[in-house]
Amino acid sequence: MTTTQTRPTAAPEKPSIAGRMRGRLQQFLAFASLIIIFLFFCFANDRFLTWSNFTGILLAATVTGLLALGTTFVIITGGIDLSIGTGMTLSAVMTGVFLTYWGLPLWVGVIGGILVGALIGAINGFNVAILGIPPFIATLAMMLVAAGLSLVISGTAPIYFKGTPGFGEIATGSIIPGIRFPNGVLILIVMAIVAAVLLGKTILGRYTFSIGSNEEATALSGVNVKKWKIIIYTVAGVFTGLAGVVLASRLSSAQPALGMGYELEAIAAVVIGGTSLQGGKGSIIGTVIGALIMAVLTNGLRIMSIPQEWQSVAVGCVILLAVYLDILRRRES
Amino acid sequence: MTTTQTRPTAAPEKPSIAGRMRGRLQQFLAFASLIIIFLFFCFANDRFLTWSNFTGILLAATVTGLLALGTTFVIITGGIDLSIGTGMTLSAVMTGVFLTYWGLPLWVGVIGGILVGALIGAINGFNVAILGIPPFIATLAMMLVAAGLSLVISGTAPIYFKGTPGFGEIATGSIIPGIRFPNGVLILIVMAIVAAVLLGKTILGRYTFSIGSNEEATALSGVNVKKWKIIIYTVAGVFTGLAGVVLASRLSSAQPALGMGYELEAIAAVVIGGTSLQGGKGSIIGTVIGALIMAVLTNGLRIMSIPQEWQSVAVGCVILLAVYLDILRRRES
Amino acid sequence: LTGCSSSGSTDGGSDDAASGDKPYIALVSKGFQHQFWQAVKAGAEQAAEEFDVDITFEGPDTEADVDQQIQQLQTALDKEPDAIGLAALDSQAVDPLLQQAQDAGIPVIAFDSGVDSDIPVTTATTDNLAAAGEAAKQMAELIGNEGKIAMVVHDQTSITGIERRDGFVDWMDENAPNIEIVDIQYGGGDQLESTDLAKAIIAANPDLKGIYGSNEGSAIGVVNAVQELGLEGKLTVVGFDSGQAQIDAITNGVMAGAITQNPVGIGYETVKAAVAAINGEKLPKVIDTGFFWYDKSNIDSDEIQAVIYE
Amino acid sequence: MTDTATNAANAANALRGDAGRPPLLLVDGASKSFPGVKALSEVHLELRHGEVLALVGENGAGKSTLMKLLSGIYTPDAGEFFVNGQKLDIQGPKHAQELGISIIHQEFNLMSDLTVAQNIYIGREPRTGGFFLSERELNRRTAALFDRLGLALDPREPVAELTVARQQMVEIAKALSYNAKVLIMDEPTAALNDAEVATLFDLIRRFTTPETGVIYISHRMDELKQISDRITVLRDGRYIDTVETAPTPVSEVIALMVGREIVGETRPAPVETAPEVVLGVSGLSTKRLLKDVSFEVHKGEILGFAGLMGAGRTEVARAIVGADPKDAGTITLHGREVSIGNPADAAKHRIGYLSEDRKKLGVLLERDVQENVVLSSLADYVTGGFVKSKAIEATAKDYVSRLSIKTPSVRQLVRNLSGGNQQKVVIAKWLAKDCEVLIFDEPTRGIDVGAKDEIYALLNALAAQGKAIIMISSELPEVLRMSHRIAVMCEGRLTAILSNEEATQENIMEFATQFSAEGTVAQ
Ligand SMILES: Nc1ncnc2c1ncn2[C@@H]1O[C@H](COP(=O)(O)OP(=O)(O)OP(=O)(O)O)[C@@H](O)[C@H]1O
Ligand SMILES: Nc1ncnc2c1ncn2[C@@H]1O[C@H](COP(=O)(O)OP(=O)(O)OP(=O)(O)O)[C@@H](O)[C@H]1O
Ligand SMILES: O[C@@H]1[C@@H](O)[C@H](O)OC[C@H]1O
Ligand SMILES: [Mg+2]
Ligand SMILES: [Mg+2]
Repeated sequence: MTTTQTRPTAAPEKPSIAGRMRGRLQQFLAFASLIIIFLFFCFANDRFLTWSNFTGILLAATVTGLLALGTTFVIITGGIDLSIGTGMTLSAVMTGVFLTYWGLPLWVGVIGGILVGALIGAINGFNVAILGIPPFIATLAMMLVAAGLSLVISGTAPIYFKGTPGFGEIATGSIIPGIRFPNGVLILIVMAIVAAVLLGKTILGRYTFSIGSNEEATALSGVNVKKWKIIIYTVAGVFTGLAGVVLASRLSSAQPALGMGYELEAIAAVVIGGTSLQGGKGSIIGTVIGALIMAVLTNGLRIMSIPQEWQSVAVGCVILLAVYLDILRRRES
Repeated sequence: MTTTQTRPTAAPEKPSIAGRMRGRLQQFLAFASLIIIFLFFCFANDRFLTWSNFTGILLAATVTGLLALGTTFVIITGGIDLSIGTGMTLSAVMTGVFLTYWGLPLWVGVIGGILVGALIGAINGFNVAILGIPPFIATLAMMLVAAGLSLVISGTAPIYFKGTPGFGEIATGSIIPGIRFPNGVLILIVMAIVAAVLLGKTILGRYTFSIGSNEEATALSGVNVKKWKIIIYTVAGVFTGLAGVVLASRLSSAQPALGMGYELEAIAAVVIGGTSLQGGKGSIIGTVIGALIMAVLTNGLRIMSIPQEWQSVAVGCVILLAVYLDILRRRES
Repeated sequence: LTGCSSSGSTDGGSDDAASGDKPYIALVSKGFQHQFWQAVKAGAEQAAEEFDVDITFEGPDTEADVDQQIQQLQTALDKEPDAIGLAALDSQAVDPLLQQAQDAGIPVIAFDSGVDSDIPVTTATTDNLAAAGEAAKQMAELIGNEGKIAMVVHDQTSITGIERRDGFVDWMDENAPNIEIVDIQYGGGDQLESTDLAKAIIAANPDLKGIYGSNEGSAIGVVNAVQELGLEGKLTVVGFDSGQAQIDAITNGVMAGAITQNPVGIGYETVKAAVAAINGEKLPKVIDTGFFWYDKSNIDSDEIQAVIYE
Repeated sequence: MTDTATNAANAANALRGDAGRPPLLLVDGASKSFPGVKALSEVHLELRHGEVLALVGENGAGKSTLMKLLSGIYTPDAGEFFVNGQKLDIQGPKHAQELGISIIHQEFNLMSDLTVAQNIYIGREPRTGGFFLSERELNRRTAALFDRLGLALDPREPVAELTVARQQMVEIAKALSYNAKVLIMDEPTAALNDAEVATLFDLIRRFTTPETGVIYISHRMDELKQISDRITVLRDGRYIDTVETAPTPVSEVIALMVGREIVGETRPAPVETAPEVVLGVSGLSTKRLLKDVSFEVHKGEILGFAGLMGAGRTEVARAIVGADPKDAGTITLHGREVSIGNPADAAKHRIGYLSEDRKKLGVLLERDVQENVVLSSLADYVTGGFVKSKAIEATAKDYVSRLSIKTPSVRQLVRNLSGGNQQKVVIAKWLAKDCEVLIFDEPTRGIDVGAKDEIYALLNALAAQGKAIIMISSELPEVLRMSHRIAVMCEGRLTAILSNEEATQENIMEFATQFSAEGTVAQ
């Protein structure tokens, strides 16, 4: 646009490819941790690598994985969401109410359940963005409220999805003809792609990173930070709601007492995947890898019949090691 | 000190007193939340304000309170410690091992238990400061490891302190003659004073704030940030160890499966008390008030026989409200 | 909201209790969120209605929360009840508080599992060791007294978890030399975790013949695993407790059968005994509320229908 | 004097130094690379005893990097350092301090939650019993230090509540408190106005004894004459030359820096501005400071804002865009009242505000150049929620070349850019958005002379397009050069609006000090 001579120092073309390669490599190496663990179990136990166990691992990663996907957005903004565990439960319970008590059609009930999750997220977003309550507190409070409401609404009893036969298929059925590949895993894959696109290619993703990187500067740049925060927490809530539906489908029931503790597991998956709790940095592929690392680890240790008390010691140590290797690698580059 | 005229905006003498007054007032108002809740229950139920219930509330606040005190330091540095819950359990179990299996004298065993806590903290500090692992991951891993080790060491069974008769007195005995004032509460009070002095009057406290405020700048100023971080996590560990001893004393046993979840409650107390998870800001008095708010709330709802499923809803809402009022108040000033 | 819905009476609450127009019995259980405890509570409320007393019923969030239970017991004592019902998570940990109750002249009724102390005037309980032994016996018969089996247990530290594991294992050791228990894992009674756990066990042991789930959540987890893997009928599943899902699994054949306790009976007997204690009546040391094996053949019988809950 | 012969002679003399005494500090062949960037290659630098050596160069020339080598933050790829002929092996920041090298960084390094005194003596706090703090002694020492330096700051005030300029004074006081042999100042005056600069120079003169020396980095050419003895020039990470300040004309220094001639400063041809009022501010007041501020900005006009530190210029800007709450007052656009509750509202009305605090309120340090450039205008690059990354990259590249932003790629993290180049990124962010009213708060902070001219040209072009521009600046020559009219503030009040013809440095200062004497500096 300007005709003036520019100084030679600015050579913008070159590193874009190199930069991308490096990004790929980094992900590949995070992936490497997963592969190492996976291979370890393959050699340690010959029962580990079967189709059925493989899909079992993926299905086991589904609920935490879905929660982790949504919460990745929140964590990138520099926030945290402790309400995803019991929020998921409340979504499951409400799905039960819609389908079983109210007798709504399957898809209406499912969408209703997801919307309950979205509503929980929106309230979190409101409390954080508008009232200015720190995310930890706002979502901790929501965690307690959702846990209580799940019990109240369900009458402290599971709600069974007997009247809606197709419901169980959502998680464990298989729409791919020929092979036994659980739908739940498909849902996880599709949602991971959706999340990756949202985060990487849309304005929502851009602002997620901007807010996490420097909220004040983003606001002064004319971005309506409050509005976007509410949207981001709501998006996380959609994932929570979906996790609730998948959970309920897997258990053919809404279990009102479940859920506490799932949030830590999901957050751990996110952070193992390289997303920083300080905000501004993170990726969906990392989160997926983080969730898989957790699922493979748990499954492998169980397959090997490691005594329960040693399992948690082992998981703790492997998490430490995986993250430390990741740090070493980044220092190198 | 300067003899020259200065502009009114930069009067060096004035704000020190005004500033202090404001600080006092802020604490008073945070305190006000607690008082309001307390008064509410006094009027709502005449069983609430009895000496036995009053000391019961204080005793209930002791374990979480001790954990919260220690973790206040870590949070002010901008870190977090998820290992305090199960770390406390491991300290309790080791106290049991020292006193019951090894038959060490009471005080040796107690100090041993506290040192186990300190060791856990030191390892956390090492992982965070030297290996550079994010505090969330480092202490999450430690949480799992400590949970597992507690089960392994105890053989998944409680260890009873039958052979050490004085041990129960540590928490529930009363050394103040005349009144039934549990020693555990005395310990909490003494440790709160110790923590307040450490944080407010010592070099450790100064670096705690400084690191949380701007870690890079602190390091550039020549402070050995790594060393101090290890020390700070170790101090937090001492409180964890002490909490373990007090808990074991209260239960006359080391319960190896306990502990998970206590960390959230303690962190919540810290944050309700006004300490920021971003680091750099916080106070011990705030943490004590936060822990008391939680304890009063739980107790009051129980005394009123509010159905249990509604209790968590109520606690969630009150936390939200208390923090929001605090925010409003700060906005005013 | 300020009313007390846990109370069996219409205008319950401790204020009324304190004012003394009705006896007040505080029940502190081991939990409240699970179906089993809700059934105990239902039985207690039924008795409260019948004997015209006020009750409250509460319990910790999980069976690991010994500290929470102590606080609940402490608060219950501060409400100065006329009697206390207690399902102790750890007998020794509650001992000082039981002492306090005794000093205050408040009778204590133990329920669900015994309290290792002289203070409770009676205990309304299931013999978990024997119940688990019965489950083992049924399992052995069902798989023809030989082969590999595994166990999904709800807890490795709580008394019920330990007793339902050990009762099962001990019976097998003594009576079924050709049955091998290849794995025992713990799923916290969480249905989802127990499902994934059971799937891993099955994956690791393709020649497995049966799995035992030690409580409702564990048993349902095993059932889910079998269904997700399409192994219905190929694996013998033995459960514990009841609830809709287990009843369905038994009716449609995925589960061979299960042990049930009599939770409603436990709750009812506890309150009844408390009333008797308040009135100074003499009580037997133990009120055995019994346990039952139920399967497709007897599930519709009156005897079983009376003790299972949906 | 600028030929390579002199170069070689300088280098040869270096180790020996004047009068046979080795120089206070000698840097020999220092090199440093970052991924994709050769920041320094074989740089020489010689600081003599008792002198102030100015270090100049364009943005990204390598000045800060060199200083970070000296202060132990980076380790050099190659090169040696000598103090008084003694070879140094600098281990880290603390070690550098112990070796007598003290630095004021270009970016603030303060702990905002601590007080002024706590910041200054961090790591060296007076203690009792080795472990307990003596807060009283700390404040006493700080007060004594301020007394000695002639600064009027409250030792007990939290740093978070200070304006940028006051924070800078704290940094300066901190560096001076070390009693170092070598004092490095990386653009210490970028946030200061003339009065503060004068105080700083006074401090520097008092600091330089025959045993000490100062390395002084600045983009303000006029300062070099006032304070420095010699000037070392870097260009593109290479040593170019060192000249005696007194005999060397400024234009020659600039030519050494940029490798070409730069036209000197001229007062603007006071362009005819259209009479049409774009932005109207009336009766603007805030709780903290502003009292009844009213003014108008016309189409195509640059309205300069002058005033002393803390006069309230930033606060006016923040109140207009809704970053701070207003107590009273109305904002009109083309005569119509608009309600602006936050900067997003302002942006909707096409009012943009470039903040004076680049690090805290300007850039996203951990994001790349292109994301920063389009942050304000992102909505223009979106269809159906999806961002058009090709278009974004093209825009970013365009601004990188138009503003000569020195970066290996538009994907470089802004953290890795030099201070001046970060500032250019922030400017690009607002140029990329099509605003009608632009408020630039200290836009040329830390920007080199050559690039300043380019930015001035851009501002003039924007004005020519009909935009209404407010330019807040603490550099009076810049205000005089750029503004059609100049608003002067003092203590939260607007004391004058002068036309360019009637404005002089003198009458601006008069209106700027209408109510009181100077701020941070006690006379
Ligand atoms: N966050 C704050 N808290 C308290 N006082 C503040 C705060 N920000 C600014 N001030 C005070 O408000 C006054 C006006 O500051 P402002 O930044 O508007 O001045 P300015 O004219 O832009 O000067 P400069 O930017 O050069 O300091 C100053 O006295 C300053 O001390
Ligand atoms: N950490 C880093 N990583 C990558 N590149 C860097 C890093 N630090 C500096 N650079 C690059 O090194 C070069 C020199 O930067 P430096 O900060 O020394 O410039 P400067 O002369 O101080 O400029 P300014 O006047 O703008 O402050 C620049 O091109 C900059 O982008
Ligand atoms: O006995 C109880 C059991 O039946 C239930 O399922 O889980 C908790 C146990 O204490
Ligand atoms: Mg620089
Ligand atoms: Mg300003």
